[in-house]
Amino acid sequence: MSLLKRAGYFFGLPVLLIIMWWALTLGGTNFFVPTPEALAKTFWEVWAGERFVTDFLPSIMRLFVGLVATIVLGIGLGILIGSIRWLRSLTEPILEFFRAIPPPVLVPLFMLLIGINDQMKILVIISGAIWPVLLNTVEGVRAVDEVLNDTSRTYGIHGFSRLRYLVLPAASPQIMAGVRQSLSIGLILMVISEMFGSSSGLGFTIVLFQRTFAIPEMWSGIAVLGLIGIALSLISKGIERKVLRWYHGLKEVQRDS
Amino acid sequence: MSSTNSRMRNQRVAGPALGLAGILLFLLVWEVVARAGIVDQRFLPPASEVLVTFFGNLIEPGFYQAVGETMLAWAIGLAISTVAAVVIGLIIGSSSFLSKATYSTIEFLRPIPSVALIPLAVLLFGVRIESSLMLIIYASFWQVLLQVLYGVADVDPVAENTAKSYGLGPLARARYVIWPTVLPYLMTGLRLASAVALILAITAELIIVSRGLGYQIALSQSGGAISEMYALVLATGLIGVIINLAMRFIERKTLSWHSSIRSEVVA
Amino acid sequence: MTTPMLSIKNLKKVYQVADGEIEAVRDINLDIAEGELICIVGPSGAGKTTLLKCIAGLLTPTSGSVELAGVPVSGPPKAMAVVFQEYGRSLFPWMTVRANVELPLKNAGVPKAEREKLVNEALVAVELEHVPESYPWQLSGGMQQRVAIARAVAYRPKVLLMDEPFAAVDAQTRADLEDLVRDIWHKLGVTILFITHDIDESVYLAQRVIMLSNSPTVVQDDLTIDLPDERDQLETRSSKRFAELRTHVYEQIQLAKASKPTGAVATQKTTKR
Amino acid sequence: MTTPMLSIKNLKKVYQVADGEIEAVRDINLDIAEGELICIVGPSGAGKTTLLKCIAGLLTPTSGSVELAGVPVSGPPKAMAVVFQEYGRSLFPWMTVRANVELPLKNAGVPKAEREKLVNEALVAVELEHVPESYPWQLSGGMQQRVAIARAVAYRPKVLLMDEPFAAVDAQTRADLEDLVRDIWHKLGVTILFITHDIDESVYLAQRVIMLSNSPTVVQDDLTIDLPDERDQLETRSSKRFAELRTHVYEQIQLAKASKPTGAVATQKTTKR
Amino acid sequence: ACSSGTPDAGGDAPSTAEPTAITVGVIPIVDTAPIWLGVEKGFFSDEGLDVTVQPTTGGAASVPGVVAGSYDFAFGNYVSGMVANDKGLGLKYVTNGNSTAGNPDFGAVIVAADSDIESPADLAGKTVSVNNLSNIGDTTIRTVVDNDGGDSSTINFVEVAFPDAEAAVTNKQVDAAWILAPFLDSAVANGARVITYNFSDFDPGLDVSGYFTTLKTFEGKPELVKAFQTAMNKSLEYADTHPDEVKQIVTTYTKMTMDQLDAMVLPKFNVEFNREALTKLGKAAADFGTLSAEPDLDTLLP
Ligand SMILES: Nc1ncnc2c1ncn2[C@@H]1O[C@H](COP(=O)(O)OP(=O)(O)OP(=O)(O)O)[C@@H](O)[C@H]1O
Ligand SMILES: Nc1ncnc2c1ncn2[C@@H]1O[C@H](COP(=O)(O)OP(=O)(O)OP(=O)(O)O)[C@@H](O)[C@H]1O
Ligand SMILES: [Mg+2]
Ligand SMILES: [Mg+2]
Repeated sequence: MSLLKRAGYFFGLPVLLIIMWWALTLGGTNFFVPTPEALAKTFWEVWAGERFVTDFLPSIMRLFVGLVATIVLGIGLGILIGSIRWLRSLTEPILEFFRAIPPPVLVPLFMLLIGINDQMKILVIISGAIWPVLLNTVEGVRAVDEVLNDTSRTYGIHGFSRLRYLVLPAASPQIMAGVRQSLSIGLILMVISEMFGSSSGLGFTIVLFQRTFAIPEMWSGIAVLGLIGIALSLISKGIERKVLRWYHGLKEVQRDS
Repeated sequence: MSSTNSRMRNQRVAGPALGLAGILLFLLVWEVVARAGIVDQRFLPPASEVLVTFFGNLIEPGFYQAVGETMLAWAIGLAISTVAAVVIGLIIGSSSFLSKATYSTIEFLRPIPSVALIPLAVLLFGVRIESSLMLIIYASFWQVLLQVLYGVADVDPVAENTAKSYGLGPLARARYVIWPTVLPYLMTGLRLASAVALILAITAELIIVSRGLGYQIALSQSGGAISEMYALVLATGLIGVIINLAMRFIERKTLSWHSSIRSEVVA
Repeated sequence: MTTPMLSIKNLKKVYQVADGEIEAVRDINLDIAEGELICIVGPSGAGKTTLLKCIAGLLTPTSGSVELAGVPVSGPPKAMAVVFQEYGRSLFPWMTVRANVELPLKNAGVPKAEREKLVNEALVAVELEHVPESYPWQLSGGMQQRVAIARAVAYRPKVLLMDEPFAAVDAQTRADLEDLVRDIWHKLGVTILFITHDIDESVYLAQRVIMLSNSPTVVQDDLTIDLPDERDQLETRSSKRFAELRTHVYEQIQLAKASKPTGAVATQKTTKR
Repeated sequence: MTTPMLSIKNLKKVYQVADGEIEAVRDINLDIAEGELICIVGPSGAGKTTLLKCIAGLLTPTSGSVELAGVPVSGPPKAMAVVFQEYGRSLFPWMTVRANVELPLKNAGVPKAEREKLVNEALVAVELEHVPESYPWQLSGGMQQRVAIARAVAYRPKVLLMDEPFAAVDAQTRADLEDLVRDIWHKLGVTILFITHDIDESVYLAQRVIMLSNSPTVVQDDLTIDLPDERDQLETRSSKRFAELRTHVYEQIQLAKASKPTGAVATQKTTKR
Repeated sequence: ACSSGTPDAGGDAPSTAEPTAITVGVIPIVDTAPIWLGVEKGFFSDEGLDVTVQPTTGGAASVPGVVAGSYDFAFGNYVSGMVANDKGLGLKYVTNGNSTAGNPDFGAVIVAADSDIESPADLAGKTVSVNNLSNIGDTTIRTVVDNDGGDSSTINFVEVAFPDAEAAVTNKQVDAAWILAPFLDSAVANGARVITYNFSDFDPGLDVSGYFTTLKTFEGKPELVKAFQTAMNKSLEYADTHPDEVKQIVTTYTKMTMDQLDAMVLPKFNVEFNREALTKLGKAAADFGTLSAEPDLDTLLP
């Protein structure tokens, strides 16, 4: 695909939507919905300066650490839980229990146990974002093709080798689906974690803007989140293209690209 | 024959028993942490105390009303977002043009926290259930959508070619080939989304509409009724567990042919 | 002569792979009249499956054309049924045997009563009438393959493409199924294109045997089978003409195979690692 | 006689399905000496694959026992290689052909240089030396099957189980592979259990041919092939003794098939729908 | 426009047969007891108003709620209103809500028993938690610290919700916490020390919160506003003089117990706005950068 075509796909719909938004806000705007121009102007003013260093970068660091931990933990636990049936029976209800508890309620508990610091925020990110990776890994591991499984067994491929050569690759398409989900949820949790015991950070700033009715500024913060989301997704897609080359090849070639 | 049979029966019994053991273990750890003073009991009351409050709640009609209100918002929100995500996911997933054209927009919208949309929701729908529905739907929609998109991508080309060669049109293929392939992914998406929807239902009750479990939690928080608050959180978690049990049940019924379920039964 | 049922002109198919191209089919020209029964034989990796997929409209040729009754094929045409070589994966694991066979009919809007009749007939023909409610993964390899055959047969297509459909069944069943194919062909006047590795089978079944060269593939030979139309497993196979024909095909295949390599000629632009 | 390499006693396998039981194998008794080459033939759905999986320790028999060199088999034993009937699904789609063949060796800790030699030899033997870097899904059906064979051969097992390994390859390649199998057998003294549908093949390859009955399966006949050890595709196959033996096997198979049904005898407790 | 709570038409006459239905968004805390009490006492129906008191959990929903017309009036602190108007939202407070109780008060900055912080000036350079930044808490605290001779700009404010604040102080996660009743009283009972009652130390007559509506409603429906003001003021007066009834009603809409309520200091419920104190508050907020300019009290107050 040519670069131009790719850019067209990438920017086509967003541009269309912005034009629609612009047209809709043309005839007088609501206080809570700024015009595209106003937003663009604010965006630059708000995020180009000092905020970039004091709010944006620390948040991104925490997000990064949180996401890496999320993915490593999610895949690790997912493999364990997915391949050991009694462990699955043992842990499933309790995991489901934690999954259903809203982070805003869970956060005070973390504050109690860990304190008001970066570790707490990272833990909040992990506690919310781990589920898609975990669940998808569990399901992916459970669904390994029987014939492949038999093949590995007869060639004496056990333990770590089995993990490396069979389970992980076989589950990787589903794991990647989970990872992609977790990235954006991690971003959301980053915002939520900064709503408590915080005085800086991207999420904190957005919420502060919202509370002080700095509406265009708030939307600009949301736009930053969206852009980070796209960036994360592009990165994960890049990794996916490497890791799942065989998978996409298999699907595409047979589908006759 | 008898040996395999009894083994299978054992496992059937062992599953729930183990799950219960897991929960008991967790309660025990909680109790110890609180009793041993690792955390101040005023901030984290021991499990036993919370359980007493919890069971006390179970005989209050008001509790069930709150649960009912929360579950209503949850069910409506989840239903709408699932149906929308499945339909849109199947459409987008089956067309490479649409997948490419919507990619950037989807990735932009996905990480926007529902919490940040509260002013917009209130503005659009007022302080009513529709606002919290909007938040629930917004948050859980993406969970399902992404899973459906991956599921569609996972359709076996040989199976799809077979369907094509027998003249199955796009709709029939969606129904007979794509849908069953997507189903395992969808089930995962559904399980993710149902928890997210529950979380958002409660969060929305905390912040916008003052009803349901979330409001009760907020009330006990602002009133300093700590063990009441933890009892409500416990209830929330248990609802999550129950929802998951239901999902598992549906999954076992609908995916009996899938290798993940098959391996549980046979081997 | 009227327009052929299938007309393949200068067909070329090059697979694009990450590190280059693989020319699977170089140049195939082939006309098949309506109601013909043709067998295709060729070395493993010659491009038979590729050719079949192009005909079925599942692969777009790199160049050249495929026409069905004068109309260029761009997608899978209706009234064409395909039995895939990967029989296991072409059955839907989420449907029972019966549902698998029934699906194309249901989709084509065949009324229920008729559908049931067709499905039952087909299952009886492949001797699977006792397992209609089993799932494909509960069947043996040969049984799975027979389900795929039953599905194609029940569909009553105008053109039937079969890719090594009897590879996984035992000798006796194979003979029965061969007779079934000829029987259906006689009764329904369907055009059949049949890929096989079994030289005897090709001669026994076909009106014409097409031998393909090694990949990149061209038509190596086109042999008309002048055996009487009425065929019998014992008689026909022991006839002198049969032996002659099969020797001819065998020699051609050996010739084809001799032009190494078997499989792909990978004109890879870059060969990584 | 010494303890047999493989000893199967009163083997019975019943599959549990949602709505009842399917008795696939009823009662099989079979001893295989070390270094024997045995072929198993039987109707489609007889339970050959089931038997093989029990021997390989992949399925737990419902009753009866399998012993390998006197030791009961409970899981897949080392030094045993299996070529599965579902060859397409037994290759790792995320690995190249070379990596697929190499994996068991790597896992067994064979040093790199030796590994490379074994892999290359195996790929040459199945005539796939030109596509080591292709992925399995870029290969034709027959090529995939040959990769699976190469993997088993390169592994140098003591016991080699093969489930219709040549079903998807052309006649010429098949003949070559048959000779390859006998060659390896001679050279390495490996014990081979070979399932096939091709009666000629079974007689040509084996020292003993086991014929299975229809499902629920018992051993229908056990035929010692008294052909000279040195076999040749043209000579052996045209010998008189060969014809006699193949006729014997053919008759037994027909006998087996005659006891309908082909496939499962489903003693289903309840028959839903 | 989409709420059921909007009054019927513009020209409705109060205290006639048909009562006007209105919705008021309030936080379910002690501070809003007067309106619950007033509804119960019938002060609002006397004025021809059929009030639905709609609990909300904070400014996040109440301001958009008023702007969108879901609420006719809502309860909120004055700095929030000033900030909103600073951004051009056009809010108008119509009556007072609650005011500082003096010394002791219902809100204070506390430290752990063993803390070395003794006076407001010592807070300089320390970490202090407030529920929301850029709001009434940090504005008043900073003024108090500055007045005590400390440099308030060196304080590191962080956000911790009131229910979690005591734990944060006890576990040394913050040096001091701004905290309201009932958490204040239980914290003190457990040994925490009060450094400043920041509302009353800021100004002994500070009004903390009030009931607001939009300018549009204020100008477009003067009768409705008048009726609300009359009833609300009556409620404030009544509540101020009947603390026991206040406590009683609080137990109906919160989870507080009578014991908790007996232990805590109730806010004062003044009818008259203390313009002087509010001017000071606005100036402080502007000085600390919470507002871009001093607020125009004539727009903010009736
Ligand atoms: N998806 C693909 N990508 C790349 N190359 C492919 C692909 N499919 C087939 N090929 C190559 O094309 C050639 C022809 O393959 P094809 O499957 O048509 O052979 P075939 O004649 O059906 O062989 P067989 O009898 O073994 O099934 C082979 O060399 C194969 O490697
Ligand atoms: N997983 C399963 N669940 C239930 N029944 C099964 C299962 N696998 C096989 N069977 C049944 O067991 C019987 C024997 O199957 P098996 O695969 O062993 O036959 P086979 O001799 O290998 O046949 P083929 O030559 O066709 O491959 C068949 O009737 C089949 O339906
Ligand atoms: Mg092929
Ligand atoms: Mg088999």
